[in-house]
Amino acid sequence: MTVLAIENLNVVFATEGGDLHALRDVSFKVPEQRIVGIVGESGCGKSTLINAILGLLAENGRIASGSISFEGEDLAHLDDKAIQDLRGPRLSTVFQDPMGALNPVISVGRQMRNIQYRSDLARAEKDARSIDMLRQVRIPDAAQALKRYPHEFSGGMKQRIAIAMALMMEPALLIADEPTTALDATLEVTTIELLKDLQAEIGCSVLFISHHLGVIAELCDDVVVMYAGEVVERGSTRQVFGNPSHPYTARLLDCDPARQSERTRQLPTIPGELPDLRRRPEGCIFAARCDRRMDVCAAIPPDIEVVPGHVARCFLAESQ
Amino acid sequence: MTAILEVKYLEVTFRVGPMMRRQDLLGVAGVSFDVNPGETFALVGESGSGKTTLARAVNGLQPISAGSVTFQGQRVDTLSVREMKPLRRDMAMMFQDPVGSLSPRMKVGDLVTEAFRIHRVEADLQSETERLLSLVGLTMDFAERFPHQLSGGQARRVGVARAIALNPKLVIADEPTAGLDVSVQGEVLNLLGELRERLGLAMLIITHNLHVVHHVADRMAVMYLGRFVETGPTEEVFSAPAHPYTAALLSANPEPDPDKAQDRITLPSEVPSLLARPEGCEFHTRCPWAKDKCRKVVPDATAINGRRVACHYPLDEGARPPPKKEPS
Amino acid sequence: MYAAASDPKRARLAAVQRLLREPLGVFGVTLVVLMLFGAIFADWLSIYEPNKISPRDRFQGPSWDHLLGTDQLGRDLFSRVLHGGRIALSVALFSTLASLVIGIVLGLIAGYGPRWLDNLMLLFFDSIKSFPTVMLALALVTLFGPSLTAVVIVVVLVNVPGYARIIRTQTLALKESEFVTAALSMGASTPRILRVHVMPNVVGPLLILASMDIPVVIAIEAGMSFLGLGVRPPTPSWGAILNDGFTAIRDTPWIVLAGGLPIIITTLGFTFLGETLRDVFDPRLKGRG
Amino acid sequence: MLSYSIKRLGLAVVIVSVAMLMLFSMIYLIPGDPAAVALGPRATEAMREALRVKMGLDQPIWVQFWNFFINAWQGDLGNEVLSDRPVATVVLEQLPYTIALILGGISWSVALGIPLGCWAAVKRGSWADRLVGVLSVAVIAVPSFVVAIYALLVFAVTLQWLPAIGAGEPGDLGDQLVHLLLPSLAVGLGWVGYIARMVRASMLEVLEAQHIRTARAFGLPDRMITYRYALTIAILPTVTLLGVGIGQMLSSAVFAEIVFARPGVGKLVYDAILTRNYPLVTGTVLVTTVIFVLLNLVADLIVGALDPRVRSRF
Repeated sequence: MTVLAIENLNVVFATEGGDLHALRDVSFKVPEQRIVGIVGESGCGKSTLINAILGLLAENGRIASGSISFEGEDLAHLDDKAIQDLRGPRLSTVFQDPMGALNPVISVGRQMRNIQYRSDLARAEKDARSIDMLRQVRIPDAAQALKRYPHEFSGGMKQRIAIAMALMMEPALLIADEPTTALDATLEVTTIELLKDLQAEIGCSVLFISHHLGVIAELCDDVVVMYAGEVVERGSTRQVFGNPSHPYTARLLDCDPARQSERTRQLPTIPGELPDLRRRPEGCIFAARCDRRMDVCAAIPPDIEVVPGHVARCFLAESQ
Repeated sequence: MTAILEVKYLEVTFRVGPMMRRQDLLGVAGVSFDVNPGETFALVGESGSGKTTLARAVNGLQPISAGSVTFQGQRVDTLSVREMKPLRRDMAMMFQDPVGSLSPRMKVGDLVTEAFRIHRVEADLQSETERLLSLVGLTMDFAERFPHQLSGGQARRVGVARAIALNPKLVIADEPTAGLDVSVQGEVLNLLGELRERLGLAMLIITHNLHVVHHVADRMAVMYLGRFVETGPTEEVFSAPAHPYTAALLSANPEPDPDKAQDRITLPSEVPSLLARPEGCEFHTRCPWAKDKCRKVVPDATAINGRRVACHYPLDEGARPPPKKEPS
Repeated sequence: MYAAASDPKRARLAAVQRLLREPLGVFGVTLVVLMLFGAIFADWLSIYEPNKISPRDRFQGPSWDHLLGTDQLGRDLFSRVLHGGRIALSVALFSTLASLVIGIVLGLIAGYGPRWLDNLMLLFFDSIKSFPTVMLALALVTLFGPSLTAVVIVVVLVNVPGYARIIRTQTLALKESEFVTAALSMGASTPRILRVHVMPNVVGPLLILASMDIPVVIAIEAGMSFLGLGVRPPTPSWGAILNDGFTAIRDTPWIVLAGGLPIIITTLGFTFLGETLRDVFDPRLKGRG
Repeated sequence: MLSYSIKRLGLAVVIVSVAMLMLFSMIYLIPGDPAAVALGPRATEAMREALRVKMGLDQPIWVQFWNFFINAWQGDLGNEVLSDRPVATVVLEQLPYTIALILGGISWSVALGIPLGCWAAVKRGSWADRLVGVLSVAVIAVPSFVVAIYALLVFAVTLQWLPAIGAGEPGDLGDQLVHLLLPSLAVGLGWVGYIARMVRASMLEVLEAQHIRTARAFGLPDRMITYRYALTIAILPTVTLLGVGIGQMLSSAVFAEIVFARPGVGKLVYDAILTRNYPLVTGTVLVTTVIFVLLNLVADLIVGALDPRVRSRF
């Protein structure tokens, strides 16, 4: 069963300098009970993708074509009210910044109760559920925590509270947008382990966005590599990290200093800049920075299936 | 060889809290280290560890409450702003935010030559701009740009050019890779390494990113709550961390390889407040190996295999993985 | 991220073009230019001496001879309105400029100086602001007697605490910013930091806010003159004309119209212009003040 | 919260004290001999000397200030010149009229301004938003005394719907309310604009905030997000603004009271200036200043009560 299937999604923003083609022909699937990671550097379109799924694109943005099918419904063509009904109970989100994610003037308990506004439970029962969730994310003294305000918690705790809120309605899909980036390394690992445990317990799928390759490798079953608004490679984490078939993936993995176990004075880099998405190059999106560029790269490369489930958008990728 | 920078028992105190309940907070709690000419020394720690405060204290931007800072044989912590000024030609500092550390209404050309103007150095600024930009791999077109028109990597290069403008002996770099994508981090680190070789710079790098340290630093110190928990040659610290906190930090940086077994050391609870420092070993509240002695007795820094480690029970190879414990 | 390289001159030009594309901006510019034109060329445009008393012509309604009618002394209101514009605009410009200079200096001192001085200055700013504007004006007039100087002093006293506070807050923020710390670590002196790194970043937004205060200043001048505490008769001022008309409002309403309409036109013009300027140049300031 | 309130109250006391100091130095700087001014040209030197001693003018300046300061804090603002009645009594007699006027002005501008601002923010970019924007700016721009005069001209003189002058028959509440309509229109009109604009701007800022995005991502209904999540925060700057605003309305009230010939502190101080009744001038200015500072204090305390972040900072 597939929870989320995105097919040929194109998103365009109207800007002063012309149309900005933020996402081009993005396709991937999130199967049931799997954790899918999206990797990419700044400007790769991760945030736009999440906003498109949640129906929260900025006013000047629109889905030009393609479909986002979530549990059989196409989110790209659903009206606002219908998407709003899905958000929360079926589709939930944790955002990057733990400091700003919670309303500063409403107590944690009341915010958690508000999230359960669709349920008929009595107030005390809702609070009991909230306390239960806070215990699950290891907030000490959970009953007391309900009365407190967000600024009274540390950054790591706020992020765990946000996770508790997101998972409270037991959604089918949790979108986690760089949930650990703002945290210190030692906090990051505990948060990731927590997320993993909760996912197994609730049995939801997770779409995990991060620029941190190590975290993706550790947490995710599948991985989607994005560059400048395109999916350049996708497959199981083992396939993609073990046999990177798009030059960008390969170079990105090389760049991670964690991969160089030997000390080196000359670290690998990817020279060049992101293309201007208002004037998207005709052919392969990575061609300008690619050291294996060929003449054919002036055309858009096809999605080549290296092995079943492992796809790369590059002429060099070979089916095995 | 005499050290270019010598820091002894340095302490920095902050006064915090509202007027009635003012408290003293020890941001840096007595650290000592030195940096030799041409050497790269790294300070590693997570947020709140005091590493940035320490760097600012070394640079004279932060008054110190005890200890001493000696630069090129001269005590600098006792100097006035005016007396300190000539020394600043030899000690440059780079700040965390690549774009934010550049004055927003100045052009790149004026930014890279600002040191010449401040120190009234006679020079052909036009050709100096050209020299400095080419040193950091930027073309002259950039001289006319404003900071907000630069990418993170480009802004960082401008920051490097500013720092090396007057050929300093020591460069202090606070999180040189902060805010940069992985594919650009390498560029900046390579550039720093190259300049170091070419100009014989000594460097003090402050970072939370252990992998960065691994590739650029000769020696390193790990900070926790304003103290050094472990100091030593980078290679050795990486191959066999002796302090549990160092070990935890190392294991907290997963490698991008799903097949690698991760012997993860998970630290329970969070970093204690600097206003409520734990008794005994200050790391015991999070240490998976903590014993009774750790809760009561403050460990001294002891020399182990050319390193200094502040731990009662330093790890050797056999001590891992940590004892399983219920998460608290 | 996608910022195209563009030099500030072209950006400024583009901003002016955008200003002229905003209908309200154009409306504001037109009104302001109209009033400025009238004030500058008041001598040419007016047929009559603004202060010439002509008892035979008193209380005449608007006509081709007297476009806006005449007042109780038979003075031509159109001429008086034009000359009143001179007073209003020159008071507004001069006192705004004076408040800006004083405000910037005090703000920089408070923001960059020692803590105790900052606290002391803040206390004074707050105390001055704790007088309701008109009450402060009234108290000052008892001190200086009714005059234009009193008006200017009132405006400066009313504006300076606000301007100084804005400059102070921004200076404090900039003082902690990395680029100022970076300049400090390079050994830059305090004057250099203030001149090169702080001033250019704080003055721009303040100029826009000050341009939006011009209508307020015009209102203060007119209001004080209306109460007979501003310009001394027979000097023409919009507020004074309003006062003349107010005493005779039941029988000769055109006098208050002649006095009030230019106030409305000018304040509207400057406000629309200022609002549009702010939106075009500095959208972050939207909705402040 | 308690320590915050105490601290804020302390600040208010200090501000009032400094304001007193300023006011005192102002009186001291008035050119000429206050006794001579008060008694007029026909007084003898002996009479002036007697008054000088009575007013304490023969004492050193710091003693004079200290007496003024102590007396003022005890509510003794001296006696006014014409009838020799205590200034405090005279001012307190007039105060209710002004308070009624300001309450009238503030209540209708709040009642109209807050919903308009909310509406504009929610309908951001629509014609409704633009209309509210232009109208707010326009009503802010036009000075209140011009509004007062024109309102008088249109509704009282030309149309004769509403009474032109006075505060109404004492004891006749209906008549007093009718007399309040035009003046409160004049003092409140600009504030409709201020409040609408402030509410709109802070609503837009809050609606952009990350926690609002999170609330949307949890599927909370729009009404709950707008009114319970956004407005509760967006209202805070408006409360502060109102504290300042009511104080500034004291200024508009001066004009409204003169134009509509209403009793009140504005009219009182204006007449006092014309008759050079200085003790009355300084007394009134001081009373209004204290009111202004108190209102700001109340506004800050309300913000403190509504915002847990402010509470915990102290």
